[in-house]
Amino acid sequence: MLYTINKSPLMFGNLKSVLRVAPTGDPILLYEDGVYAAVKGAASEDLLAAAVADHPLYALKADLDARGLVSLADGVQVIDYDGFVELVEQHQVVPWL
Amino acid sequence: MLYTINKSPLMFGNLKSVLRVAPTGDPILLYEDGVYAAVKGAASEDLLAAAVADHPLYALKADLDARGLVSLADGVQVIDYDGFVELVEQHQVVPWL
Amino acid sequence: MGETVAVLMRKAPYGSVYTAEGFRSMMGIGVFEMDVSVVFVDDGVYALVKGQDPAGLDMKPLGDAFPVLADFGVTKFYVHDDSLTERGLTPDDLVMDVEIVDGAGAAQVLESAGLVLPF
Amino acid sequence: MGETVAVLMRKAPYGSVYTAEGFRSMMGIGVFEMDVSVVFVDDGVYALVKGQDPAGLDMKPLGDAFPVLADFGVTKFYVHDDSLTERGLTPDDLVMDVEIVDGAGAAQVLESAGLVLPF
Amino acid sequence: MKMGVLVLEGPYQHEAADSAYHFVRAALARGHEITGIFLYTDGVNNANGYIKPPGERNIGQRFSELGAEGIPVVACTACARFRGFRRDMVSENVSLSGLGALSEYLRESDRFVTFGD
Amino acid sequence: MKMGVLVLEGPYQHEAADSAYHFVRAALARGHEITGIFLYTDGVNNANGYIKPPGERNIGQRFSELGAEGIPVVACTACARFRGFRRDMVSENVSLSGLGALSEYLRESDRFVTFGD
Repeated sequence: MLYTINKSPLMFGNLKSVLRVAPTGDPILLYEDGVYAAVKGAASEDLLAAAVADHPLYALKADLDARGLVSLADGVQVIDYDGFVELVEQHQVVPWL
Repeated sequence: MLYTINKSPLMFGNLKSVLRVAPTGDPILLYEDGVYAAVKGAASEDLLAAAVADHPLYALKADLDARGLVSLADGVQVIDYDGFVELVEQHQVVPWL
Repeated sequence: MGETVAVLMRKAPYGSVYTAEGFRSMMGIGVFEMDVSVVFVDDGVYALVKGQDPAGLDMKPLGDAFPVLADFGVTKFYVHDDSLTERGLTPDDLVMDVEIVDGAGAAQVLESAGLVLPF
Repeated sequence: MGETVAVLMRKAPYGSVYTAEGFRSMMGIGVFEMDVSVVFVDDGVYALVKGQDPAGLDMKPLGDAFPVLADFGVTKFYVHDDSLTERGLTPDDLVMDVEIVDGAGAAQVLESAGLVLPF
Repeated sequence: MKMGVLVLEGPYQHEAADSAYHFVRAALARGHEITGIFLYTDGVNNANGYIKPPGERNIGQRFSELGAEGIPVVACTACARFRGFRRDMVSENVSLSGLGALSEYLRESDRFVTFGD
Repeated sequence: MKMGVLVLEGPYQHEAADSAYHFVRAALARGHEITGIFLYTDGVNNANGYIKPPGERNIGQRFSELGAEGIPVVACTACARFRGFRRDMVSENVSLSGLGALSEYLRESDRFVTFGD
């Protein structure tokens, strides 16, 4: 299934928590404030690396651009809304709000 | 000043973050979902103990009762809305929303 | 396609309307004879804590209402073990009998249902 | 009594309206000639990151607007050092010059102002 | 594919309504059918026909336009009563209904996506 | 003392409006003067006179009652336009105004408390 995260990683436990449930191999999408987890050099980078080790990890371009985030951690795949829909074609969705 | 926390401690970083700013001796009030930090035996208890070590710590009775929280960690002082107002008489307020 | 649905409860009650409306959606969907599973993870487990008394907030208690869902055909309740434990709670602290699952078990319930409604 | 006020910015922009309305409140209060200090802590520091382009969301950029506040008499900006550092940011990443303060410094600004508006 | 959408937050306060709209537009562009958009809790406020944001995107109008294109856009009746949102405020091509509509969209959908906070 | 209050969330979705109401009632009971209650962002929805929650506390009516007791209760005009909240929906003893009202309450208050999310 596709797990989606819309909260920032340093003030919300959502990304940390989803890793306890999402099975290895299931994709994770960062969107809205969730995209802050995709940046390089933040204190959340270890968490992101743990996510990338076990899951295909995507971040939504429109939300990255809005927030001025250009320097992304290794393993993050940037997709647009068309890509979001494509992931939903391939997977059922678990919004981890 | 009176720092007020309305978010739960295991899913939100608010309590952890306020401890980096609130000066020693300034009181902290837990209300709304913030009162979950006041319970005994939760994984947030160390954080609560750190708060209690440096700050008078209060939890709002109406919010504790609503959530069925009866077993509270040491050092938590339970107050009602009258007590909330009394704290505001004594201190300016920093809502750490 | 979707005759089965999982309601995923991850938020604490009273602080926001999510718990109450998650509950109401289960009644609403259950009454239309869909096969509903309910999974409590993270702060969502607080919804089931015994002894909730929001009279001081002029609100209605939520916890005690959950067992009533059986009347609407909603009978499958799963609680995530670590979420419970890290909150200092045990199954005895909850208003009803539930099945305790680990992370993989919770994921399995969501996957079996297919469609997921998060609250 | 309150001729001075501190606006406390703790939330990330775009995900909620808080940043935008915190900004608007500063203009509104500044124009009424109150003495406004602005403190950025936690995700609030993201409000000042350079290069924000929300065109894809059909929204207006927020970051570049902050320097305009000087025209409304709002000129005192403080950024919490640890909040910046743990986000992998340096002062060079921000849209304007600000004063970097530690936790105690941030608390001092809030205390000096007395009244605090949180966004 | 058939996709249903649930929106749990109102306009402007959170990004949820925007995200839902962009997702629906992208899904339509890829040829999918939207079985329905259910506006629940504060989400009902996206159905308000009087939204007039000076110089900004009109989120209310966006959902009305999706309705005009034949997509069922339905706001929860009970939630509307709690929020003082009356039937005469509902924007064109949007309607009020109960949780039966949500059940119907779930039943008809291959995928279901919720946007909230 | 003179105390001002700011509300940043609407009715029912979050506890903020409830907390603000209980705080104001307790402050009045202790003999304080409320300089004003400013309803900002989604907080404006608390000023809706058509709120009709079946069998539940009426949050809209509560703010209207505080207004009837002489406390200035003001909802932000611009926020209202963004939310389709029209002047004819405003409950009795509540009014719409700009950020000048917020500035005034700040200026007049010894204490200021914000409720939001």
